[in-house]
Amino acid sequence: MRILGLYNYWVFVFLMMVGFYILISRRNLVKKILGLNIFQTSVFIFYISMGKIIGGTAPILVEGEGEVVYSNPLPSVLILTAIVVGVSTTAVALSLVVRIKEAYGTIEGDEITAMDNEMPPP
Amino acid sequence: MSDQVILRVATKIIVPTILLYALYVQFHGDFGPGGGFQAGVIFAAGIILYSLVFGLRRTQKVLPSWVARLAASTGVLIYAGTGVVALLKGGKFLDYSVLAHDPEHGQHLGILFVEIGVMITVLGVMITIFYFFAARGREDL
Amino acid sequence: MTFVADALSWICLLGGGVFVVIGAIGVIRMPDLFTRLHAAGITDTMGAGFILVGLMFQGGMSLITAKLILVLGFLWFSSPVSTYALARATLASGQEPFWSEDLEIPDTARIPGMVYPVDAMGEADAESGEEEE
Amino acid sequence: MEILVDFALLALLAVTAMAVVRVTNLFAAVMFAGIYSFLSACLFTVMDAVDVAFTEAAVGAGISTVLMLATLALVGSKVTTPQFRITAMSTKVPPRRPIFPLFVVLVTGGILVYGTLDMPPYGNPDDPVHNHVAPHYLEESGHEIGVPNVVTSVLASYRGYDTMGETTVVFTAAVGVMILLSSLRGRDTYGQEAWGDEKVQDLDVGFVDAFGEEMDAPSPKVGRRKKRKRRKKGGRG
Amino acid sequence: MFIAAAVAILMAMALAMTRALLGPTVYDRVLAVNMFGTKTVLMIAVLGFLTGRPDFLDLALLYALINFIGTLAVLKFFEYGDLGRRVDGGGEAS
Repeated sequence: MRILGLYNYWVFVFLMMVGFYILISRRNLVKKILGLNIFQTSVFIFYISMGKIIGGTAPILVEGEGEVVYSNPLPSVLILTAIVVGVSTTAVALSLVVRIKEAYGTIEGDEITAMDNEMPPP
Repeated sequence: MSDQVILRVATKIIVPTILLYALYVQFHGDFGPGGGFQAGVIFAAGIILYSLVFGLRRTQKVLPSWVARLAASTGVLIYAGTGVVALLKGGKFLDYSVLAHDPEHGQHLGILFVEIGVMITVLGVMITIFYFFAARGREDL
Repeated sequence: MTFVADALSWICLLGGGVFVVIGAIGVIRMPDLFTRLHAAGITDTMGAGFILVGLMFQGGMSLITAKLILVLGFLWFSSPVSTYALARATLASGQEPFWSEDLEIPDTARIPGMVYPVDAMGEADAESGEEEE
Repeated sequence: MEILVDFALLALLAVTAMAVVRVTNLFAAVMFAGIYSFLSACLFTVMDAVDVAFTEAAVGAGISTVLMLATLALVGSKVTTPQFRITAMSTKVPPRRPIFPLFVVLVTGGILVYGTLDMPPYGNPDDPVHNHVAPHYLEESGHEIGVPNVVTSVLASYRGYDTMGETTVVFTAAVGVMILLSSLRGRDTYGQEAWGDEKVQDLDVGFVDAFGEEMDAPSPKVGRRKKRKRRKKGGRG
Repeated sequence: MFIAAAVAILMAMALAMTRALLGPTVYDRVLAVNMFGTKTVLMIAVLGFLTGRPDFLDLALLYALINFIGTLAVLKFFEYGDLGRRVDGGGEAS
């Protein structure tokens, strides 16, 4: 039971590391942004799984019933805003990618570095 | 002239439903899941669907780019303005209890205004972002 | 009364589950995209229909059932449209349906302004894919 | 019962994440990101965070995919992986081995897993998280705020200042996108080259600063177009 | 009863994911994602009953309305290579 109780956190670590791996090993900038999104969602899952109580229900009050256990509303509040903020910051990152493509003609990180090192274009 | 009749008719039916549903989510957010953030995103999604099928130019006749930009800033203004009104009425910044005679009514009123502000900002921001991405690289806009 | 509702709901949910799985197996096993679309259709109609009707029996006469009916209505409205759009885009991209050599497309079934890969020898690309000026 | 669904969804989520790593076509990666969003919305529903699931559903299905596709339409969807790139440039850049990132990731992941061993098990009501401020919100908001949805009351009232900050961040993001994408230069040159064209000929053309002014000397054609664009814009707004 | 339906939907999700992984053409992947969306609607509806709070069907309703957008954007991206244009055969008439 102890092992099963930590399963959520382990999957969170796995997802986070997958996102991290994409971020540091892939050179395509859009792919990096996708990796960043996976990383971000793994953090969301971590927060939400901390707030869950087994046997609890969603934190929307029910009238007229006796003792109802509610899950923690606080992680929901934090993550709710974080998702919308996340998509808008992703949009900023994507617009940076668009500008980089227009300026350099490529979105591969190493080619951009090579151009910055003043190598002759092919 | 145009052969995508099915898509256009389907869009004409489903876009008003999405917009109406966004308003439902906005005003039902006190009693069920929902609220300003979700409603804004859903509203923007409806507009985006319209512009996917009917093109940016026709969408910008309905909702010009400057309206979206204005909405993005107006929402923040409404949010902060609610706080300032609470301040002027003798409470603390964003303390809604002083907005009405009854603290609970004041809270209701404050949450209503704040959520409306959030919705307007989010929909303005999302539509603006979509307009800028879709119009990039096009001559005829 | 609750027993009858429960029994009906069991039947509907199990039937819906079976249809959903059958559709998914079809999507894996079918040979090309058009037949896969056909297989995916069964999850949208029969699978979703049975499962949502089964849930309606549990919901009773309430707002829940009304919402379920709305969900079903929108699902049945939008999924054929997206299936149509997908099939059309695939056809425009030049993918031929399975065994299309043996078929002839009648004039009534043709979309005007569209070049069909079956009878077009050289130009497989539809006109709509080109840049407008 | 719910915990089984939770486990299955998490397993599917892990498979999707691996698929995003493996896939070489950017478009397919975006499709998997869509599936990832669907799965995480289901997972949030299982974990009782309905509002979060709602937001994830709206954002993931309505906005995120469309934005990604709009970007791909502008930058092209082919990934040139190092082993397939036979340009003059790639011979000079030695291909980086994926061993080192893998090593870094494994070490960091190992440390994080070691850290989770001290975490309280999933779903335990005695966790420290549930015993500080959350009980207050759950018990008091019914008569302090009078709104059944505790998430809304915490979001808008108890932590209204925080939410105002978040709204401002969203607004600032829109301002950032406007500054980055409203320059007219890119729009002009872009119309002439087909997407997917790999030519790097406009490298020496200057950057455009935040307000659309050319910092380097623009080519006369670009300047003329810009003027026309401005006039058009003035007439419309 | 609900868990049986949930398990069936999960199996179908896994199969749709397999199709997305295999998918020889992009259109197969789009089909898989579209199907995944339908499965998500059903899954959320069943989960509402499974967790005992079936008034959260708003979420399923939202997905039923919005799934359309993703598929349409993808198809427009492939047919026209551009998201700002009007969907029809000819040029921009309006």
